[in-house]
Amino acid sequence: MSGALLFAAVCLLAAMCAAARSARVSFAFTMAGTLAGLLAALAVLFGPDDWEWTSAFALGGEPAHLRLDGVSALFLALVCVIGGAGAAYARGYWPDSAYPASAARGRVWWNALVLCMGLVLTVSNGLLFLMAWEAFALCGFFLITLDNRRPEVRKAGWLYLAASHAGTLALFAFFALLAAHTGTWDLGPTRDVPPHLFWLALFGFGMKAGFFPCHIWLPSAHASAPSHVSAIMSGVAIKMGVYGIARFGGWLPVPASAGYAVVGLGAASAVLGIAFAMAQNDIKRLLAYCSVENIGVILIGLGAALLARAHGNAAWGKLALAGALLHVWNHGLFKSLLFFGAGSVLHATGTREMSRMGGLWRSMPWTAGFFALGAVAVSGLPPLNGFVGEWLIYLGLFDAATTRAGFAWAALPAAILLAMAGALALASFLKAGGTIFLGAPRTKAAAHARECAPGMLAPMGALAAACAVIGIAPALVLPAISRAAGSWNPGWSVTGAPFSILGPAQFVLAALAAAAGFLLWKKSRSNGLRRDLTWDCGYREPTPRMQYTGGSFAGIVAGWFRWFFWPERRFRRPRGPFPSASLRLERVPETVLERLVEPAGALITRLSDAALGLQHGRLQAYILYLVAGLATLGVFVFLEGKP
Amino acid sequence: MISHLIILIPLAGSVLAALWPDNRTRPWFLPAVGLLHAALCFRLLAAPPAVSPEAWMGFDPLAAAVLPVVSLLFLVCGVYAVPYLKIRQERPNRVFVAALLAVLGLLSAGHQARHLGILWIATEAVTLAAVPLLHFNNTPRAFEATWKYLLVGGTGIALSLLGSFCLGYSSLHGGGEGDLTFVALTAQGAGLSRPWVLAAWVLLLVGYGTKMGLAPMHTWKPDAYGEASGIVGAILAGGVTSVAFSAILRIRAVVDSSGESRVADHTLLAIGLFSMAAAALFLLGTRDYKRMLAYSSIEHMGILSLGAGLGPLGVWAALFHVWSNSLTKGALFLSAGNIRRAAGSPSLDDVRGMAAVVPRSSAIFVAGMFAVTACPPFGPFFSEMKILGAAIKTNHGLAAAGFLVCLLFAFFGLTRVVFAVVDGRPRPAAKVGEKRFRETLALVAPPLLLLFLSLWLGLFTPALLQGTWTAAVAQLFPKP
Amino acid sequence: MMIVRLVLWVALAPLLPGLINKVKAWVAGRQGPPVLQLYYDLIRLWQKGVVLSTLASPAFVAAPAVAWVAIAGAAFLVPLGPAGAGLSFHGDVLLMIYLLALARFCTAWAALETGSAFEGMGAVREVSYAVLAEAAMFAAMLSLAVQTGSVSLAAMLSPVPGAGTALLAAGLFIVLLAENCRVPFDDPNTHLELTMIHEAMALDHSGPPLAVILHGASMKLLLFAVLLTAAVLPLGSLPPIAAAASLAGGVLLVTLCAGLAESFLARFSFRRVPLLLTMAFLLCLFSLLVAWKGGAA
Amino acid sequence: MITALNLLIGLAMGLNLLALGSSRLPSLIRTVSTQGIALGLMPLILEGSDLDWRILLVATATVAGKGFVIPGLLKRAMRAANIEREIQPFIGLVPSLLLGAGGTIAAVALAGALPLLPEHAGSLLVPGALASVLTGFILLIGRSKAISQVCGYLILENGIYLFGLLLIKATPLLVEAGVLLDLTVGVFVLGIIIDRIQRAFDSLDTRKLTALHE
Repeated sequence: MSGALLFAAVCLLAAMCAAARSARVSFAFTMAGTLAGLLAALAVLFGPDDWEWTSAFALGGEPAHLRLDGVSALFLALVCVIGGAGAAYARGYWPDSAYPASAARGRVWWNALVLCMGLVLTVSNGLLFLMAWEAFALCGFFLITLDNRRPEVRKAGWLYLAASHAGTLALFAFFALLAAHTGTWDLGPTRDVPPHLFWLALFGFGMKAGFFPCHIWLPSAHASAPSHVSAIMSGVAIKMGVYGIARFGGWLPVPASAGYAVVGLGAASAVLGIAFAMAQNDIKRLLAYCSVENIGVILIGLGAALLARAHGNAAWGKLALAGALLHVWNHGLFKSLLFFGAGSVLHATGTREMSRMGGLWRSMPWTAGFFALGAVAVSGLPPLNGFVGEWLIYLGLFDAATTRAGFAWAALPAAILLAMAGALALASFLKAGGTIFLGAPRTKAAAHARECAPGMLAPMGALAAACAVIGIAPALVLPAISRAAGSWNPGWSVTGAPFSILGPAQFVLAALAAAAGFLLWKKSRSNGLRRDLTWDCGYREPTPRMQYTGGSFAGIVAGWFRWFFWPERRFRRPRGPFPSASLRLERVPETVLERLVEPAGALITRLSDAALGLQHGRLQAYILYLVAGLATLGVFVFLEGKP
Repeated sequence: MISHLIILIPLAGSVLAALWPDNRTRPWFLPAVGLLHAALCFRLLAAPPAVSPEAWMGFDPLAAAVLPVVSLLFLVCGVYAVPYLKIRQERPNRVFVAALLAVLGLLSAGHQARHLGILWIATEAVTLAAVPLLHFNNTPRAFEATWKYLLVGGTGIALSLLGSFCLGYSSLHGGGEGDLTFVALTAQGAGLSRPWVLAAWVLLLVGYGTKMGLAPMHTWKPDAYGEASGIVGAILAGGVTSVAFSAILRIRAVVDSSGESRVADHTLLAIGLFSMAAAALFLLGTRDYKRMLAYSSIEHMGILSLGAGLGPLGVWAALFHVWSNSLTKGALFLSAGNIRRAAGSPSLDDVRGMAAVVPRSSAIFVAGMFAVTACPPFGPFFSEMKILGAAIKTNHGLAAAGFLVCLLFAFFGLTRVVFAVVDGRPRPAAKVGEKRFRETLALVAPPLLLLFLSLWLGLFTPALLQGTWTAAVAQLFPKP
Repeated sequence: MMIVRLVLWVALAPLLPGLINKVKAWVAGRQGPPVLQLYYDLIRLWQKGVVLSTLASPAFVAAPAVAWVAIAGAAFLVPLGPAGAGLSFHGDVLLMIYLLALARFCTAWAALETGSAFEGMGAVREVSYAVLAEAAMFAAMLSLAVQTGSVSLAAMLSPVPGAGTALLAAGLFIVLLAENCRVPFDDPNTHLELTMIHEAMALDHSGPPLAVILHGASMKLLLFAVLLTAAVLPLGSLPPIAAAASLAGGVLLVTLCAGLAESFLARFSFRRVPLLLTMAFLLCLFSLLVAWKGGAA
Repeated sequence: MITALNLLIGLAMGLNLLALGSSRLPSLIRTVSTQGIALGLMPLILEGSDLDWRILLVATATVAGKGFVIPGLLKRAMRAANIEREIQPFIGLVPSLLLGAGGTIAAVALAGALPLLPEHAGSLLVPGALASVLTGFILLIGRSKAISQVCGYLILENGIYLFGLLLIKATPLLVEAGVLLDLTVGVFVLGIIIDRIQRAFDSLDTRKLTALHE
């Protein structure tokens, strides 16, 4: 075990060193490292006991104490899978030939990121945790700004950095308080700390997890990063925040209201996140907002678990928890798959605007297929993995409702909002899939797109397979999940019951669906297939511009959420007998950022300008400041000095 | 004996350098004397000499806790100075080298001063000796900076003399025999006349605070650091300020003994937080990456004074922070100097994309920036966590919150400036600069070394240093 | 047994649209098409050839089949009174709802294949209104679950008479109309593509795929009718024969109501559709609250 | 003895006001030098009974430095920089005078709050010192010409020296250290001259010294 993890770390370091010299060698090391890490994680998940190691030497005055228990192993497995898949994808997507300046840098930071996330998950000492955490955040920053010649990338990167640091400083306070109360930096289950510390952790880790309204940095960062980076940031990096919340929600006493708060945040993120996603025209922004939704889904489960544990370990809590943990995996898998797909599309068409795509299934069938599968999964539809996780969470909520316990009321709105979020997700991804891959190409670029290299398809295929397997055979992963749940709250390991029927049912369903599709196709063929223009109510010359656009697709839902979006609209009606060109533009801003945070920032900027005005260079005034300072201090001391 | 040597050797070196005929070989005095000085300093650190309580000068624990880092910083800067002065052949460096060495000697004196008067004299002398350093570039801007440094600093120093008088008179009024060693003053303790002590505290805090660069007495700092060369900036930020800080610590101990510790702590907290807030505001707006360093230094002076106001724990952390801050700031100043040389301008308006022009210096600059904003695993992270811990343990929750908020905004400001300098497409002007300036190993190694020292200091804080800081705290907070 | 159940579903489903049309004709005083009309249509379509849009991918044909399987699967999970469900387990209700969602996804996807603006409209309306319908559905299921303390359809569908059940019935009936695109949400036999939801999505389909879609739709209608009946009538407590009879009666009654609604109501403008759905949601929500309070008391 | 001392201090305070009121550089410099000489005499009077060499040294050094050397340097700088003799004040002469007067009163009041040793009771040393310090600040803040600022600094320093007289017996070293301040002033003046030689900027008007700002 220790050997495997050591080997993984060494391999990743080697990959960093080799990155500049040989892409192939570096990749080989990355693969070996992530594989070893994955095996170690699985060994813990499917084995009985945790792994623990304490160093003889001290770093920063603290012995390096590493621990790999169910919860951290669960996340570590995800890190390794996506770390490997992303590295493979990057070979085709961000090659030295196309990006001589940044490809090698990208490999270095990629391996560093994977390594640091592994450390975040294993380190079990406050001070060292902060180190790993900050290093991980910085790796993320340097990956996002790989292409730092583009101003919007720099802007997005800085926003990410700023938000992340705000969270980190909250964590400084959190860990310092923790250490002050427990008297040691060593982390572990403890009861003798004030529960309200949890709020600090929730904010600090929430800035990374990106639940609503801490998500302000997320859309731009994930949209302007290279797609393989978006994949790991969106699929894995934000999960580190979830890990933090889960970890310390499990280890430390939490206030009574924590469960409600987390469920509430989760529900808000789920609905608002996916509503924003629906309104996007940039495919990667859409996926980023969808991550906000999925974090919300996970938090709903987690919050329910906190609620249940706070009220005598109600049995339904463990179902919700298991669902949340399983969804961590699922979201990691299909979100990375979707970002890879989006990357391939971007690679082929050179744009992220869905309104400039269309009909891509013809030129890139494989990408289209994988994307469609990802869309089904992310919409939480059977028979794929997305459904399994959400099903467990629903089950927890419904069981909570059936108990009719007073505190379980939160389950009712949560379940309903979760359902609405699910329906909205279905709509958003129908929009994405339909606008990108179906219909007729809307631009020349889309018409002349080419399928991406097999090197990029392979990782997509692997992730798609994983989604399918978890979907039709959830029983395979159940032991791992229940192991994690058990180490989150002893005695919460889930028995095999829930999936005993659902699993086979999903399998049969998948089989039947495939069979039926095939048969119908055969039948239609035998009846005779004739190709003709789309029946567009009599139009003989339908042009691509007549197609339904993503914007109009989102119209109805965007209308419902206008109260929150505050969309910017420009609307010029055609007027008069010979109307001039009319137009109707609608842009949904990142409301929290542009309507709330940026004005506040402008206020502070004005303040700082005023301050700089004082540094005007006139010596006389400088001496006046000195005298003023003297006088103020004098008065201060006089007042303080009064006995 | 050695404790006097570390004062005399640099002064002698300064005289010799002033007499030395050759402009090309003269710079070698800096690393040579620096090495000797550092060796002696660490020898003293390893084997602290016994200091008789009534001695006016001596390598007491407080000196041991701060002086070595100044010496170390000077050594590295000296090594850097040789190639730097080589590319600055156009300027005669006689006065520069001599003054730099004199500053070292006088700093050593100031750190070892155990007498109110000696302390003041040393600080005053340092102030005067630093003048030619600021004036080295010999441009109108440099002159202006020097003029402001002199007048503001001079006023501050004058006030600290007045404060010293007040403290002396408070001892007289309390029946003292006019023995102004800190030991005696502390011993007199409650005997000191209260009004005079308070007056003295205000005046001395403002006076030495001016040298330290606490807001609102900081005004000379941006100009001086902005115009001075990297070495001078590093020495001023890492060395001179530390003398003023240890002076404030010594005086605080006296005020403490007179039973006014509450007043002293609260004033230190207030002025510390005010400095941090002011610095953060300036950092958010400044468009000059050398002045940015000055503001960041103001912020860290605020952190030091905050720590000094938090009792023994805080003072221990503050001493730690003196070390980590000096080393990290040194790295920043030197790398910024390289960038300044290559870019030909200190202003964001015409500098960007330096990563493409001077990759190594830019990398060090970025890393140093992260280090100085308390990003782990560099030294400042650990020292500032200690300060945070001290604030929490002493129930200064509000101070801790303010501390963190200021850190956050300072981070915003610094990252904004630094990445504007480093990222993006370089201007054609910078390409010209590239031809004029080549970042040789000799110019890159010293800042890198400082950065690694800061890293090492954070990760593996030597027990020896920790012991020294503990001893210094014990000296400043004598158990009754 | 399972086979019988499936055959029952598949065979009986197309009856309902015929009945509804009969009712409408009867109200209008016309003779109307025969009750078995849909059977004839399905058989005819099954033998016809297929015209495929030049833009469409094979998924255009495959999706309806998947949708049909999903609906059939959902129906399989619905208990038929004493006969119970084909497959019943803890949480099957969720699977049922999500299978219907899968069916929706597939039909909409197939609609978008053609790139036709009208089918786009249909798809958008379908998925957008489903957001509210889904919420109502979940509220209804939650209230059943709270009432009976179970999360398995077989046990959930044993209602207790009361205000809650009435509210629930009203809500579910509106959901039924919406989900199956009946008046006042949609008009199955208009030919104004602009005004349609479900039909618009099927515009380009022909031959066997269209047959599958139509049959799936009818099966969905039957499913909802059964669900509504079982949610209102305490079938579990009746002897088998009576239960079967009352189930059939209930389904017929629901069909009748749907038919009457179509005869006496006009299609709503799309602006008012969300209001109606919200009303349905509120009805279900109230029944949920009643159930919750009832339990607390 | 105290009376004689107070006479001198009073003179110094009067000179403060004169300095505030003077509208031309030469007169300002003259005022400052006179004040310097007056200060130089004080230790002799204060320790009139037993003069030891140190006191004499301090007195002579002060008279020489404050009274003659620095004013001489200032005059030279003024000539070297042939600036017009007018003072352009930021704070007008009358306001400065009023401020000065107010400051003097405040100083007397403030001094009342600070307890004195019996032997210093009744001497005007503390109020005089504070008044001079305030005057110095007013000049530093309120005058635009570099030379007049130097004069302001000198008066500030004189105030500190006055205060030092309280301690001259007990801790002569500290007081003698004050001489270093004169050195600072010397450096100022040198700075001016050097810069004049370099023609860095003309007319020694610090309002021109504002290139460095945000």
